[in-house]
Amino acid sequence: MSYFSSHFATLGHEFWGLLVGGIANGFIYAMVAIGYTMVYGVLRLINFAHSEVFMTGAFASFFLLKFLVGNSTPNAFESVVYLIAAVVIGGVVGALVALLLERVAYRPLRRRNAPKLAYLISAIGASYFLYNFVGKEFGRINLSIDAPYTNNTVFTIFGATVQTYYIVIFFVGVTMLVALDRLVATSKLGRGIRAVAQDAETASLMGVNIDRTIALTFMLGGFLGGVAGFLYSIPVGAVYGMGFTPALKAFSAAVLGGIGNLRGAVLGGLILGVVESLSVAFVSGAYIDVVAFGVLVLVLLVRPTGILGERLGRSA
Amino acid sequence: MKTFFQNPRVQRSGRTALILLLIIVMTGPEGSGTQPTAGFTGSFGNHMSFFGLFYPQRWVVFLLLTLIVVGLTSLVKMAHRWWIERQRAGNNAVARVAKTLAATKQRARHRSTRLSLYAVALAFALYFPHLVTDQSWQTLVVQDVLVYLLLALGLNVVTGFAGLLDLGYVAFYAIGAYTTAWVTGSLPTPPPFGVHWNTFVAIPVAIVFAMLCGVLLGIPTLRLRGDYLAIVTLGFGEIVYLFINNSYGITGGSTGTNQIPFLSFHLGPIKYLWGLIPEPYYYLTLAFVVIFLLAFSSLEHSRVGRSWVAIREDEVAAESLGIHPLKYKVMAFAIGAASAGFAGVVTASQTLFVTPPTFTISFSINILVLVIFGGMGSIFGVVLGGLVVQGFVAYLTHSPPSIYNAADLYMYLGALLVVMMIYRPAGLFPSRRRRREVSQVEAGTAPDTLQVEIGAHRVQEDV
Amino acid sequence: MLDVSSAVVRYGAIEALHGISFEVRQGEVVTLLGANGAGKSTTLRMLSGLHAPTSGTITFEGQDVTKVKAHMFSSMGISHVPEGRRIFPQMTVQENLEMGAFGRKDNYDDDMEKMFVLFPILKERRKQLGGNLSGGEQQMLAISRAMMSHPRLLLLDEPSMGLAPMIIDQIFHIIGEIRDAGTTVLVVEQNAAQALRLADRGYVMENGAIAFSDDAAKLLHDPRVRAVYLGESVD
Amino acid sequence: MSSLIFDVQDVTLRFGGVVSLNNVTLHQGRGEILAIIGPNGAGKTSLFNSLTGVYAPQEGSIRFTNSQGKSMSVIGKKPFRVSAAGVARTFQASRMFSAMTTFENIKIGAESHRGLGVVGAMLKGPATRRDEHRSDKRTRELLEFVGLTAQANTIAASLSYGARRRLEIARGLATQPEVLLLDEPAAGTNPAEKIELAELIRRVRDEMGVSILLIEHDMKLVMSLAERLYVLNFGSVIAEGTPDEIRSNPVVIEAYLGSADTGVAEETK
Amino acid sequence: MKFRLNKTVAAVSSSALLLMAVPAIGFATASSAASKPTFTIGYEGPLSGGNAQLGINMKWGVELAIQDANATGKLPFKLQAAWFDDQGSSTLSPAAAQAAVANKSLVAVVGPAFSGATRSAEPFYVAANIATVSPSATAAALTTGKVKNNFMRVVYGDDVQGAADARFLVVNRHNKKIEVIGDGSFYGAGLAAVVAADAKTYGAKVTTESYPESSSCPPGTAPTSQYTALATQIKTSNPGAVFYGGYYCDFGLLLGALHSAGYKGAIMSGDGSESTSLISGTSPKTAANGVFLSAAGGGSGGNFTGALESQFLKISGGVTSATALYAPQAYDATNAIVRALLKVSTKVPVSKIRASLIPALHTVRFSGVTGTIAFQSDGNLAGTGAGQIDYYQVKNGKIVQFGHN
Repeated sequence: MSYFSSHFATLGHEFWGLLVGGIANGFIYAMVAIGYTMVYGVLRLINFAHSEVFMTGAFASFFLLKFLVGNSTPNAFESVVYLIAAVVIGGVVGALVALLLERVAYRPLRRRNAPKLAYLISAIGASYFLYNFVGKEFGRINLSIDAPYTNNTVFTIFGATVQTYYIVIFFVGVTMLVALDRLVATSKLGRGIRAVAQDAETASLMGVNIDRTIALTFMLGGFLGGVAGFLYSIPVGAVYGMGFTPALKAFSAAVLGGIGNLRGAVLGGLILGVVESLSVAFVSGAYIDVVAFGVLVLVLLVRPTGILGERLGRSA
Repeated sequence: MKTFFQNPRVQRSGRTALILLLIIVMTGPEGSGTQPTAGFTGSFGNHMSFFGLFYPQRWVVFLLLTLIVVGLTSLVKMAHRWWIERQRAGNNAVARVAKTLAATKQRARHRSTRLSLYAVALAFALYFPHLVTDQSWQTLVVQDVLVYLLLALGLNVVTGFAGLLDLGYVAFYAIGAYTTAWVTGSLPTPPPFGVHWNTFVAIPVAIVFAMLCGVLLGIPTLRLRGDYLAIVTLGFGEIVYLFINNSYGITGGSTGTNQIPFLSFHLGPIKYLWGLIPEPYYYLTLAFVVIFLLAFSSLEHSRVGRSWVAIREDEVAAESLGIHPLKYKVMAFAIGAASAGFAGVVTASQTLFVTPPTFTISFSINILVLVIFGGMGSIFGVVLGGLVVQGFVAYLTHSPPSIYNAADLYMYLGALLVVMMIYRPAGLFPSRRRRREVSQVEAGTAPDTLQVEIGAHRVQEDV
Repeated sequence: MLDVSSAVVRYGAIEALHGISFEVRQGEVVTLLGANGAGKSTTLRMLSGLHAPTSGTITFEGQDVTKVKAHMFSSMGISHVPEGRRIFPQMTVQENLEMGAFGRKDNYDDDMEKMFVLFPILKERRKQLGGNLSGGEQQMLAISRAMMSHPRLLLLDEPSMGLAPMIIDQIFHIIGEIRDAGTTVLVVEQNAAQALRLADRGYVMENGAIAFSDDAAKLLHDPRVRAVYLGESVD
Repeated sequence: MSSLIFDVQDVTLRFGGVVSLNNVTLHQGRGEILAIIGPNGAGKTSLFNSLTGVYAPQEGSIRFTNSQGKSMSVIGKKPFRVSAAGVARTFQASRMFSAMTTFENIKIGAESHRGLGVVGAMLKGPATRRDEHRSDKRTRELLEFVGLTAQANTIAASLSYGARRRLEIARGLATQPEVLLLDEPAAGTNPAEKIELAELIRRVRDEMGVSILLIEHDMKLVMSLAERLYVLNFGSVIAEGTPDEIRSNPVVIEAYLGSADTGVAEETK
Repeated sequence: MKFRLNKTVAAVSSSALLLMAVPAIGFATASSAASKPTFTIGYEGPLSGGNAQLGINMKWGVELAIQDANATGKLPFKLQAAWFDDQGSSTLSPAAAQAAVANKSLVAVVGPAFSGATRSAEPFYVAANIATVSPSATAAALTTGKVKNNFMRVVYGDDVQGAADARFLVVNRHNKKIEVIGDGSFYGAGLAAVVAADAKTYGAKVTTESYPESSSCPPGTAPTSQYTALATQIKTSNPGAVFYGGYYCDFGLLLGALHSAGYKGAIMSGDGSESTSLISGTSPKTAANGVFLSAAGGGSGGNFTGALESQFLKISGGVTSATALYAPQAYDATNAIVRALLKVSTKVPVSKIRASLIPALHTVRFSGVTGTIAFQSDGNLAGTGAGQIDYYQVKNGKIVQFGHN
């Protein structure tokens, strides 16, 4: 009893701060969750190696920013330019790695109509290969990202300070998620993706090239995953094993929102981010990951279709 | 220009060149945080011994190796063609040899031949400690090979026999190890009845405990299939890991415990202490490996084993024949957990120490690699795969660090998994049945029962 | 127009079609009849690239299309209305129609309007999800979706399946209109009488082979057809 | 005993908004060969799935009564329980364990109702061996009965359609059922195989005393085999009777040949 | 035929692996044919993995000491080194210890380098009567209450360091509210506990938090996100100072998170974080600026000078001893073993030498590079309490000396 009441007492004080931090993390989870959900939509397959897409995105922007920023202190204009460049390079490299994954680890199996188990194992293998390979090449310790901006308090809300970092995450996240949502809902490519998700065979009868659509789906998910990797790495740096836990959480978020459902992924990501952040005040911070995995296990056991349900290929 | 790249020969050569480059980099030196490109530049520029003959740059070595291998394979191919032609021509000597070879192959299928093969293998295993003079190798064989073999045999029951992909398998291993620590009174939690039990007592307790956890975990989760089961078990494994890592008052937290006693034997006048000499551990573990091996192989060819196959191949049909799928799946979980639990006891009582980092997800993956490499569902394959992969890993891991970085292990294992799935999805030595299953699913003549299904059965209206 | 000669289709070790040959001529309606499992749907799936034949050839308008991939067929002029309608359930009616025109680069608004004229109910349901339509509406949507790519040959797989008699009449009426507008139709049907009355010619399949064929009018009165459907003995 | 083996009352089965079975009432007498016919999508397989516990209809009751007179409600029971009570089935697209041999397929059926016996299985004790012998014997008998002895060691996937159907029947019989549900047993078989199949089904009833419930599209087979038929259309029973009654029932003809098709029906009559 | 070339690749890669293994065989069977007996001094520490640099520094120190000892030519035996890589991990160290124990010419061990690894390796060294002299394992519990400990160290334990750190934060820097975070490791949690207890006695308000170290340094997975939430919480509760007991890998993550959350108070950590890798691993690098670090410098915290330094530069490939943290300590630890070896009879079987080395080491007293080296019965460096703790601060991306206690 006293345990909880004492935590409630501090919660009022910390609530807003934790909420802001939670939402920021939530956007990152959401962007990664999109990748899981899209690939799941078209292939009915959990892309286990998506965590490595996330990680390589971070590394790509690490190298770019090392080159661009170095030891300088960027001014406001430079900050924006660098930021956009880092987002683009993180996304592009993420998309390329996702494409590579599809070509090497999935397509040969798809050609052969291999059992699902083979896909999953291949994905696990690809994931382990990639992250250890990066670990070997770039060292196994955190590499400091040269932040493209100076982190200051921008404004204060209910006593909680909102840093530049959060603003960046918010803007990039919202832009990406809205753009993707529109792309999938309205463009021809999006229609192709949704058609493949709902009924691949019929989609091919309509003239949709399934191979290409699947590759593009991987790339779209990879783009967002790579960008998320960059955003995530700003305070933690880039390190080879950085993808595993956040990606597993993002997967939980995707399941929570209803896997296959784009908006569900966003909702799930935000909920998970906030719940996790607030759990620091309630439970010991050491158990924060247990909270995330607990949510995953519970959702799968109780309501495997998630909050919004499995609405595959649904745009809205 | 485009047609040049579309030429399959060009594409194939290009692909090969890329893979070769990758291998050169993979086996090259490490990069570091301060010099992230050192790995790449060193991979090509560094020098490397070519069979001790000369010392060229690394890429030269690989190029030479490629040429040698290509040359050798074409030689072998030519010989093979010659062999077949001679055989067809009825050349006596060649035909006789061919016949003998075929007969040997046939005989290998024969029961008595197989048994004598096993006997030879067992004899070798029993003699092994006398072959290696360096005792640390015995330790390594127990810790890095036999324990892994035990785990692989157990996971084979779950994944190979029952077709359930369990990524949290390491949790049962952790439960076994921590139970040992608990029973012997080495944890902050007081041991059962306040007695510091002999480590041998931990064996049954750990096995039973692990099985119990297998049942408890299995009942709710085994309703899920395929990827979802994999992810939930992975989540479970992480939760167990985080629990033992954080519960200072119960498990000792991230520092674990180093108070576990050596195995010892005090029965009246007979006293024996398994001490620093690893040989007794080797024999004890070997004995258990053999016991599990025999038990699991008779299980495979029993009613239970057949029921697993039935569920794995077509759960709906199996259920319609009166097989209770959940019961059999949970049982597979429990049996797999038992062998992991025992492996936990071995590890804990030989290293005298348990700590959470041993029990990460990577460990589960490592075991999975053994099962898949050898051939899921085939005990022979799993044992052979385990010996080959783990033997090589143990050898490399404990070679001087300048030669091989233990941290690269998962890079190789990961690549191995992908390559296996592309070329030999049923493993190197699969059971015939498993090989058939894979090829049937691929041909579309059998349903893929691991197809992801969310929640209850998808509605399938009659058409 | 379409010429199939000794096409064999296998599913793994099983041979589903044992070398069938038939042809469809410009402007006609041809129907494939047969019991369940006779290989009718497999034939259609082969014709739209969903299941490549292991041997034999398929020629469409003089072009060999045996090895052409499924997604190329719609732009070549063959549209397939699959068995069970296979509407995209999470797309609106309009989006479903747009999917039908996926391969087209020109403006297809006129065609959509034409479909709405042909099936006024679809216009009403324009913004509804495909999955929420009734079976008959879905069938209409499936047909108009296939028509959106301007096919010269339309493959119809069991258009009457699970539909009420009144709706079936309507569907068959529209298939007639489609033929009249110049599209050749190959229809697989369980509802033999209805199909035969519309068709010019018919093929009867049994066990993965074509058992016999004739003009539709003659088949309609062929006792062998009746035997297939009502189990009457053929004496 | 002239008791009913299946008694289905007012069963309605829905999937979301789709009504798959609508107020279906039917019954089967012990020892009867009963057939269910109807156009594609009429709900025949849904009915089978409801009878075997795969689906749980929302309304109505399904009772199964065994030869000892013990009656149980099927709705809400899991398929393996229904099977244990004495109901065996085959599937529309035959679902053998395709990587197993014919012998193994049947043996699984023969031993599925025994207990787990894990420890026994690991130790290979005498009781386990006895069990194995019993199952082997029963399997051999059934192989003989359906005429697959020669193919005992053939992989199920490489059997012909006809042989697969017989294998499925034998596998179902191995569970010692009182009623056998056959879902389109003749699909994909050739005329000669059809005749053998009809013969086999009759023998199952006559020699083993197992009641037969049959879904079939091949009317010739149905009409020659079934003693009574139900006709399903749009999830409802639209007719019931002997083969002759059904053949001349205008409602059935309409369902099969279309509303405007009375002409054909008349002409050929 | 289709996969022929890729089969080639498989063959090439396996032969490449074999090639890599060939020198290993050569290494394992190498033996010297000197007339004098050859003894092995083992070194156990991280030679690969994320903490490899620290371990390699120490390896250089050991190499230098053995080279020196052999070069005098006065020894009645020849010395060689054997390296046992534990990656700094407590999981791998039992195997490393067992391998060391199994080495038939090994008389004593320098190391283990890390406290956690020491803890899990000690049962084996104890069972085999092997003396271990660590250049860097500072956890207080390794020595507490021990008598005639086979484990000894040439640095001061964490009780000394922790007390000094608490005094620094509370007394010198006037912080009244301190959050102490331990990483849950044997070393980090121990240090954090000492700091928390001592800070309270100096009158500060202390909150403690235990955050398990993420495994981003050693191979494995990195649950790194947790620091974001912790940092947010710290930012809102806003203590005057944060003390982190743990290693640089995780400390860097915490620093990045604190920076992103906008925390502005003082931050300090102990010797586990005192590494240049801390700066290269903190994102952005500027987030590390202003951070205080402490390290036990031994007596005078000396580095190699003169001829010794030039020899060292040869071994280290140009890295100076001032940068190569713990290399001087490793040099001293090795020398302590060499001096003890000279005190005992080496004409007996190695197992006897091993046993006699432990009491001999307890009597060793000499002036080493880092100060006077002598051990108390519990294994601590003699003269606890008088030890010097150096303070450092990160300024413009460099660790600079700030003062000492």
